[in-house]
Amino acid sequence: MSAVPTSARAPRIIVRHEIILAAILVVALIGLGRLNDRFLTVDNLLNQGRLMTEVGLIALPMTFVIVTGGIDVSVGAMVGLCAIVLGYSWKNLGFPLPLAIVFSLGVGAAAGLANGLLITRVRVPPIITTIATLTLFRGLAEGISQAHSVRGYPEWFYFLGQGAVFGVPTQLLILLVAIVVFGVALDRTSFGRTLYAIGSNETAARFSALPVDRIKLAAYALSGLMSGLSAFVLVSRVTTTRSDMGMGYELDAIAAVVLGGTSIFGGSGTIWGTVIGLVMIQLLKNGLALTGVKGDATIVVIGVVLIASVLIASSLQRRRE
Amino acid sequence: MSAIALPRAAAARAPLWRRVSSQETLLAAAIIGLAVVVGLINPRFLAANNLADILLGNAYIAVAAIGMSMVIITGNIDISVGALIGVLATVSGSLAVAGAPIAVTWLAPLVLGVAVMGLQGVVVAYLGIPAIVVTLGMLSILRGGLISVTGGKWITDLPDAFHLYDIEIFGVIPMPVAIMAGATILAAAWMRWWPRGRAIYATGGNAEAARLCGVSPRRTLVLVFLLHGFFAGVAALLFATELRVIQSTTPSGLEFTVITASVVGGVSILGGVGTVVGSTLAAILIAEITSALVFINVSPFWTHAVQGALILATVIADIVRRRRRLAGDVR
Amino acid sequence: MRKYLLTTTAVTAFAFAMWATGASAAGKWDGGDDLPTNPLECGAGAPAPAAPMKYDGAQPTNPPNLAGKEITVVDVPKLIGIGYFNATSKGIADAAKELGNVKAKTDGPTEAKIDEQIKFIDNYITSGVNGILFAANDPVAIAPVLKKALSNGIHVIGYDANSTPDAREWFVNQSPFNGIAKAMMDAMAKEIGEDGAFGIVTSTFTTPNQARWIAEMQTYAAKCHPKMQWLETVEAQEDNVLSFNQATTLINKYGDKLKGLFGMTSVATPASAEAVTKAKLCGKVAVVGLATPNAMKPYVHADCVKSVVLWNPIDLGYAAMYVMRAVVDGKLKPGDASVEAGKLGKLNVINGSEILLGPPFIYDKGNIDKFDF
Amino acid sequence: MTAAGDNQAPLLEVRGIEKFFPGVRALSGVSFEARAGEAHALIGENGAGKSTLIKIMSGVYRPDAGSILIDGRETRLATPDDARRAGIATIYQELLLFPELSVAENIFLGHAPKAGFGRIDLRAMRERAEALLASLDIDDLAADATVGALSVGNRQRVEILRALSYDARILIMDEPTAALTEADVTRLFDIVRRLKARGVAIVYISHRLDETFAIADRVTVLRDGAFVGTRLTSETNAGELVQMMVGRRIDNMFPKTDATIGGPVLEARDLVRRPLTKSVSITVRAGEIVGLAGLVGSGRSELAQTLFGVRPAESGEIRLMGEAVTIRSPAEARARGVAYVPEDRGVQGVVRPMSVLHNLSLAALSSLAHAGFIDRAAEWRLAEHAVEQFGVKTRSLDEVAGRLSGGNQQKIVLGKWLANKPKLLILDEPTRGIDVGSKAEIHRLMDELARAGVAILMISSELPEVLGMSDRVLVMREGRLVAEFDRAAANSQSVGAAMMGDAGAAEKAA
Repeated sequence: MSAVPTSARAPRIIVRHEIILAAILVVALIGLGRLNDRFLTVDNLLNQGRLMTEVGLIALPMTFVIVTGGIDVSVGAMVGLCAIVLGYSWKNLGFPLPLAIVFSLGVGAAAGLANGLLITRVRVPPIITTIATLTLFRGLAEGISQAHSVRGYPEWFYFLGQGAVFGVPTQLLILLVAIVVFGVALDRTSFGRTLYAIGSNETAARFSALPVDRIKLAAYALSGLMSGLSAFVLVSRVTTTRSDMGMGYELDAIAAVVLGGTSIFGGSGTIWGTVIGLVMIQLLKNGLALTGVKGDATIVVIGVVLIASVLIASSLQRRRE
Repeated sequence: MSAIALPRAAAARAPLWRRVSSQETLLAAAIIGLAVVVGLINPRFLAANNLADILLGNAYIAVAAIGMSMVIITGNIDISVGALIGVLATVSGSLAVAGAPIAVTWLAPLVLGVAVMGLQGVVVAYLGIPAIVVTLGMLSILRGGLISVTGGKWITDLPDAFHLYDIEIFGVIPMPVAIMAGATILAAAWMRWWPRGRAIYATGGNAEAARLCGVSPRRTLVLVFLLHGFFAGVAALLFATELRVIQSTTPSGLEFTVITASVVGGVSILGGVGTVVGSTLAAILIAEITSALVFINVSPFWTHAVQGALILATVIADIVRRRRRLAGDVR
Repeated sequence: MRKYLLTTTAVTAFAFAMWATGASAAGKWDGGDDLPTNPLECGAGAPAPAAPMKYDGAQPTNPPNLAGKEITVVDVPKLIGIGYFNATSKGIADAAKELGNVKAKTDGPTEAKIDEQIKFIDNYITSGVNGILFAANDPVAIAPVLKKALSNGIHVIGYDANSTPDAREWFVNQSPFNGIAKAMMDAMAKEIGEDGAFGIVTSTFTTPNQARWIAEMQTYAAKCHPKMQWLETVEAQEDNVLSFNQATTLINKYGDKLKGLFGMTSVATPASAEAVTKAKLCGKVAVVGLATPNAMKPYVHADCVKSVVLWNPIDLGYAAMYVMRAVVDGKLKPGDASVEAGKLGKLNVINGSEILLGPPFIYDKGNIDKFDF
Repeated sequence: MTAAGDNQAPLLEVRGIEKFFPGVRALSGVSFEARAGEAHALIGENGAGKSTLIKIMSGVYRPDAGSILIDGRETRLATPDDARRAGIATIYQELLLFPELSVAENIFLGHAPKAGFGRIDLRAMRERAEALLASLDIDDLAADATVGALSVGNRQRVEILRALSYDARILIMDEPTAALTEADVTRLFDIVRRLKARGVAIVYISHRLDETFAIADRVTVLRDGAFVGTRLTSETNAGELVQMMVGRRIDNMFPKTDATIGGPVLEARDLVRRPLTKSVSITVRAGEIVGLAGLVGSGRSELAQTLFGVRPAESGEIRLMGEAVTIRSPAEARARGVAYVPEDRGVQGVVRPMSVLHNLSLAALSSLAHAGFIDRAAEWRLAEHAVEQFGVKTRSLDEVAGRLSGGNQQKIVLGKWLANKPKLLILDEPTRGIDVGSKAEIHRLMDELARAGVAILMISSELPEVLGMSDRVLVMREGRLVAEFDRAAANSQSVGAAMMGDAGAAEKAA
């Protein structure tokens, strides 16, 4: 009974990959910790958690999307759009702030749903769809905002982005909850299982009476919804709203997912892997910065780590097959 | 890149030209149509020099899109090209300022481009790492690396001879346009009539089959990346010699512009289909749209939204067309 | 097929809607941050000294007393790797060397992204520097992290791009927005006449400084150059080629009507000059803008560009560093009216907590070769 | 048809081939030969080593021991290229073609006729393609047609033409008929005879003994990677070969017992789903096995998929257990107790990268899940039960399904559906390309299910199977049911005739 696998494709390999990644992570942390005594402090780590939340919230549904063999590069633009909608509907349409928040989440979900519909109904390949909507959503954000940034939110609004509960950043708690929810959903539910089936063999999934299109729609809509949530957190953290928010988040999120061992071709991958990937990137950036490595050099290191880790993982995989 | 890897059938007994040209004709029509519409609203748009400027200012995107199309046809993708172009332009410019012979400054980006892309090609083909991952990593390596090295110092007072852009063939055709057209035609012909060119489609369509036909998918893939690097080098050259200043940073988002040109040009991300003529036309169309929006006084705040919508429309048009053609096959 | 038709119709409708709103964009523009504009008096003469305001900056919570001791200062500009901020960080380095008791370093995002910049500052707070110099990508967004720095006893001084005053101690103002606006408009008017028509190439409508400048230019023009024709403003990111293409588009769109181009960034100005040169319109279309000398030399020498407006960014960085040192040494306290800034001499405090570098500097054929950045 | 030239030296001969894979001994001391102008069948159950052997003969694998002789000379086949140069061409089960390219391009890919500067001479290429087509009297296939749009039969002929374009002297065919209609099979055999007449040696891998006898001069049997024996087809019989293959006697390939037929489970009236289902009315009763015969492209699978909701009906009425229902999606079909074991196992049936466990539970997820959460214990039990009920040979439930033999994969697909106790079971080519042993087991299973009262609709291109297993046989042609026979009246002539109808036209349309 204990042998029940945790994921679809060759379970042990995935687990193996995550363990290796985790090991690398731990080693890196210890190393960086030795180099700088301010790195491995509760404060710093919690603070990093605060800073990685926005991308993290996006990386979770991105994992779902990539597991189905798709991809969503429009998430960054959706963050921008949602942020603007939030601010605009509050400031210019006079929505009460809570309503504005809900509204922007709704818009996010709708945007994601639009992606999903184009992909499932019109059958435009995901990457093409989302590249096009990337421009579209960003454009809508600029158009709606007319380049005005919205500021001066009430104090309570900042609690999510800057506040803390028992010393833990509020948004980090949200991220943790989201991680558990998404992790369980992917690992334990029929929804998650269907995601894997779609990614491994869409046709067979269809012929197994699985609601392929609905599940894909859900995945992309979720991606939009979480972009909205991410936008909410971001606006609350930086106290202002701009149409260029979330630029480049898509690549950060994808990097985290891929680093976490999710196959870009779909059918395999876990939330836990994504989380490790996410933490790894964030803490590498932070740790390197603290040890005096400049931002530009850090980016280089991230790139190398990304390629190297995937190389190791795949060579391992090949050895086992 | 998804489970929809089932081969897309093409129309039975359709003459080859029809199969490969439909998206191209659609684009050509769009380009002319748009020109006419905008011309009616604002005749200045049709002024020869404006049309020329649209081509001139975006030739480098079209050239980069040639290589990108090849990569996509093999079923891969490259998101490092934008950063690479930035790096190559900087290298070329630095050499020019350092007083290297012009020939060298022009060849360097080509060679270096081929080298970098070749490396990525090898990793993708022989180590089996998905191209999107490799190039994503390379993207940040190049972006960060460039700044670490140059500190982002602008490259100024370039020697006049360096400026490819000022050369005009027969005193009429500006160099960039000539290069864009030439590269497109050569690449298209090569992919149409030369065995190795055809092999690209074979690899994208059915790698296993290609292998058993004595076409090595891996070698083809590496070759494609090498060529992609070459075209990236040419693009970088155009990019570098257009202005008197080289920013020596990586133009952000350029990779998406190039990929967009390819897919709008009718290159299927699922591999096996598409032509570089299409991608070049698409690059021109996109540039035309950008310029047109200014001419018809679309609020600058909305330009990106309109662009996105139009791009989406073209892509959907392409997909729908293919689907209808496919439906036509089923009796 | 139906879907496709739907999309296209939708798109066209959409496109025309946007077209309709086009007019609105050309109208009054307040810089996107809803702040008031206050145009300077027309004609020559330095701006009348503004009425002295009381100090409105913030103070770090019990900073360590490091007077005369060595301090480590980090400079986090909007982004690294562009000529302008290379110059400022050079100034900072120079000052640090002069002072001798400062370890200064510049680090920042490779793209002008506010949340990236926040992460950098955050990291340096953790790594425990004594002082932070910043040029904000967004005045409001950067405030929380700066406040965090202050609350950690770190001194915070802004330059080039301000934050909300309550998030930093002092801001070294290269030159007030309205000063730049006046200089630019007057220069343009001088070149193309009181009834000339001009276009503007800027980075993005959301970049605070550019937005403020444009807003101030608008009100100042309305006040002092009412007949000048404000044609259109186009976005071009911080991207060379894009700026060039946009400038060219403007030239082609308005033809002879267009008499002048403003470049609002050190990227847009040389690109616009290049566009004018390529169009063989030197002398017919004037280019006025903010730029760094090196990029402009060819055009200035070719008489294509008469005057380039810019403060000396090296001095700006230099001043910022000196202010930082002065604050740490307690030589500059709230309420003071001026501060000593090395070779720059005495710099005055304006509107409460800002230190004025001086009037904008005009480069021309005569002096441009004296500068190398 | 006699074995041509017994006396001359064999074109291709392999001696004492050994091949090891990590942990397994795939081939041990296998010898085999093919002479000019003969068709030599190579048979054996899945896992007997047939594929390994042909991969060795076509240069994909290298043997660990033993030798390969061509024209009596020892030759090393390191790569597929070497094999091709030696005149060996192989046609694999999954056809290796380029859907977006034309017939001519597919034939000549890799060795196209050149014009100046090494550019492909398109005209010459088309002409030579047409010449090849003509040489085999293929008049209904255009050289510039796009392969993606061709029927399976035609695609296979393109592959054969490609082989000929290399002047192959040895043609290896791996289960060429697995996916073919009767009509295509006859045409294929015709081509094979022509090739034999030209002195080409043909190595023919198949599961279908009737074919073996129809086309082969000699037959070699492998079992568990070992050579069992070679016989002249003229001197052996099915019984002997089966025994050689499975090492035991399978007395009855079609263990059909008389089931008590109950009330109608499925009643469909005037189902229409263009283009391939034109007003079909069909009834299947409890405990009844209805065989649905017809050519590929006659609309059999499409009908099945309409009943299953993959391609919902445009008009017409479906009644299940007497109640009128609409089936718009597979999910609805499943909810109504309809199960469909699809035609293309690899693409539509199993999810190859997934574990056996997850494959078996795939169609039952909704019943296994409480509030969306999968009851893993129940899932595990379900899988264990299915594995033993169908005798799936797998190391563990976590084994990746793609690693199992075709037969076992098919059992998994069956198990997946039986997991949620269907009332109507639609089987589309249930035993295509699987070995005799599994085949018999699946047939036995069908019979059990029928006796348990399940209504079964079985689509098959294999007449013996249709005749052997069905209580009733329906024949479909061009989207309509054109004939119905009860078990007694059905025989290969009557059914075959009904199927072909105007076969030529039907195939031309393909």
